[in-house]
Formats: sequence, structure tokens, C-alpha cells
Amino acid sequence: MKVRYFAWMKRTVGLPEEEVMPPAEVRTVGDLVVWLRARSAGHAEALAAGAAFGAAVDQKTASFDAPLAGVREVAFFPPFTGG
Amino acid sequence: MKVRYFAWMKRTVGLPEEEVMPPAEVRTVGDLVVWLRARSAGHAEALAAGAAFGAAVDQKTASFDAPLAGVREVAFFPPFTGG
Amino acid sequence: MTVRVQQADFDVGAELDGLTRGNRKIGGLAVFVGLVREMHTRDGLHRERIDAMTLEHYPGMTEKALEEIEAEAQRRWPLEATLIVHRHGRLEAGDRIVLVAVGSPHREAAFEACEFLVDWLKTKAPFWKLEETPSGEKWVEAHEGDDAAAARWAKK
Amino acid sequence: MTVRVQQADFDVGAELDGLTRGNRKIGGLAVFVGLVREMHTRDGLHRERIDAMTLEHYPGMTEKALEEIEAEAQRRWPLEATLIVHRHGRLEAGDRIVLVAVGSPHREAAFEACEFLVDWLKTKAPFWKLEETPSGEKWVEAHEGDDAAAARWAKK
Repeated sequence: MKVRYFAWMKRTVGLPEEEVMPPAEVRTVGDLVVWLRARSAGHAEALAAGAAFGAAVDQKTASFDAPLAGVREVAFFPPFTGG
Repeated sequence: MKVRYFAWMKRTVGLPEEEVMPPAEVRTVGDLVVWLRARSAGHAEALAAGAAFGAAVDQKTASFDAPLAGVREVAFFPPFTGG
Repeated sequence: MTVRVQQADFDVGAELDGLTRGNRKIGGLAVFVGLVREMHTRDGLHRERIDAMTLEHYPGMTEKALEEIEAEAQRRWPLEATLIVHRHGRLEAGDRIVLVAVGSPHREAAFEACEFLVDWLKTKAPFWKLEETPSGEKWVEAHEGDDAAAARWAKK
Repeated sequence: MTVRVQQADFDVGAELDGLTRGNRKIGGLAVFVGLVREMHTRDGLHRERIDAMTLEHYPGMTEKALEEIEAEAQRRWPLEATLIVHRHGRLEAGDRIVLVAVGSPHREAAFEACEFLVDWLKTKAPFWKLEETPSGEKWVEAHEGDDAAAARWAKK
């Protein structure tokens, strides 16, 4: 599964994207957030419990209880500020 | 004093504009309407009591009680339908 | 801060470039382009296509009316740039009639002022439409919807 | 019915001509052009000028989001033509950012749909602004006014 980071989260994590293989018990976007935090200090900071960020599953905005079964791409990003 | 007519009023009167010298007792735009009616059948029809038309005095919209003293140009026209 | 009444067509891109060039305070430009649309009238059982129209105006008064409307918009909203270009004469379906453009630091002000100007143009500027149909010419009558659209700005 | 996300600038006049050409049902074209305006931030006692910014976006998701927003506008209003062109990458004060154009038989629908699209773009499209100031770069934080502007359309 591909995980992508945008804006300040990309800089804090230190990568724009990565391929990950979370274990079977990581079933939702929220589970994935918790699991990713353990990968590095940058991950832990960017994906911290108090941080304001959203997620997309296969390029559509999703909530943290969205299931990961069959998903190819998950993205994390701060609130949109564009346009 | 120049009197101008627009849109269907121009066709009904039969002229786009004319120079007139109304007598001193013609003091307001409303007085002028009544006085102009006598000039021709076309004037009488275009400026009839029941017709929906407005006026401008020196190129600014004016009501029928607007005074004519010192005025150079009076125009009569149907409601605006442009743009 | 420009008002023009002309018979010739206008170039929207060039007009907008000229309006914003050198002004770095404009964050949003709201623009309206009015076009002659193909219309049909129903006269009894007959449905007729309107192929073209002629816009008559009152030279002198028109420019004054547009400048007043523009100045009123400037008083009501914080605007950096305004432009009104209005055509007169004979126009066919698909032709441009009017361009209204408003630049402001903030998009809300730009949109509101642009709509205000367009609504007022329809009711307060001395233009009259003569429509051409296959069976002859016909002066357009005043449209109540336009008066209502203009009236909502009076409440503010 | 067109959505484009690109780094290059766009030609407003050419885009609008392409949008309306051959369609004689369009009576009004409402257009919004978003520009980078010169801004200042206040950080404690320091007032800093923002000279440029970089718009980051999420390729793939952005196009989907814009197409969804455009389809929603088409459902809500009787539209003949819609166009969204959005730039990404580094932009300087005075540069164009976004073009939204909506053509409809009626001007009210064109204005409403155009404003709807712009409000939604600001909050629902995956763009992030990185501002450049003399003392460094800074990610822009979400703006409550934009959320409020988008929220008013949800009530309909």
C-alpha cells in the first residue's frame, strides 16, 4: 500500500511517499495512523494525536474509520488552504 | 429647448428630436408632455396619458414635476430594457 | 474606473489584462460577459426565432448613468478596479453585449459589486432592445425580474 | 465541462472564447479570476511582505475533486458551460492562480454557480499554500472565512 504525505506533513515525515505493508490487524485509516507513528520521530510528530490533518483513500477524502481492505493509496494532509 | 424621443416613442412621434419653444406657463416636464401632445397625432399617441414612459432632463432621469427653467434638453423614453 | 459605450466588439482578455496590470492588490476579479442568446417568442400559436436585435441607447446619458452606477459600487465595496464596456447597435445571437469586471482584494466584494452593476445596468441604463423576428421587428417590454433583481440592492 | 490543473499560465480571453463558441444558448457568462495579491504578515512586531508562494496539490485527487464540484454545480443550476483551470507551483504577486467560468441562459444562475465553485475550490480542493517571506517559508493555515463561505451552500 502506498502512503503519501502533503504540505508540512511531507517535510515533517521526511518523505513524500512510501510503500508500507501493515499487519492484518491494521484495518482502518485510524489504525494505520497509529501504526505509522512507530516508524520514525518525524512520523510520530506529523501524525500526532493532537495534529490537525485529514486523509484520503484512493484519492477521495475519507474519515479515520474508513476500512483499508483493497486500498492502494492512503494520503495524509493538513486542511486545504488553496485556490 | 431640445426634445428627444427614444425607441418606439421615436417611431410613433416620427422624429428623433426637435427644437421647441414652449410658452412661459409650461413650467414642468409634465406641463411639457401636455403641451407637446397638441403638435401631431404621433405626439398625442406617444405621449398619451396611459402610456408607460419616463423622462430625463439634461440627460439625467427626472420626474414629471421637475422644473424646466434653464433646461437645454428633455428626453422621453419607454422603460429601459437593455443590457 | 472606466466606462465605455461602443458599437465595436471588445476583446475580453485584453480588457482584463489592462484592468489588472500593475495592481498587486487585486486578489479576485469577478467578470460578467453578457451575450445575445438565441431566443423564441410565442405570439399566439406561432413560435418565432429571434435572430438578432438592435440596442438603441441615449448617447451622453448612457455614459453618465454608467459612471454613476460605477461610483456607487465604489462607495459600497472596497474595489481596486472596475470596468464597464457596453455595446450598442445591431447584434446577432452569440455576439457579446456587455462586459463588467470588478477587481478587489477579496472575492466576496468583487462578486457582489459585479452582480450589483449587472443588475443596475439592466434597469437603470438607457438602453432599449429592438428584436428581429422572421415576421418583423418588436420592441422588448420591461422585464419584472430585472426590476426585482435591481431592487434587492436598494435594501442594503 | 472542463477541468484542468496546470503549472503554466492561462489566456483568459482564449479560454472564454473556446467555452462559448458555437453555443447560442448562453446569455450570461460569470467568470472569476483569482490572482496572487501582495500581502503582509505580522509576526510579533515584524511586518513582512509575502513576495511569492508555492501551491502544492495532490495530482489525481485534485482533478477528481474539481470534476465532482463541477458536476454538483451542473446538478444545482441550469448551466450550458463550465470551466475550471487551476495552476500549481510557484506564483508571484500579480500572477493568475485560477479561472472559473460558468455560462448559462440566465445571469443569476451563472453568478450563483460561479461563486459556489470558487467557494468550494477554496475549501474542498487539495491545494496547500506555502508563502515566501524575507525571513523564510511558511505554510498557510486554514481560513475560517473560507469554511463559512463554503458552508452557506450546504444549506440549500
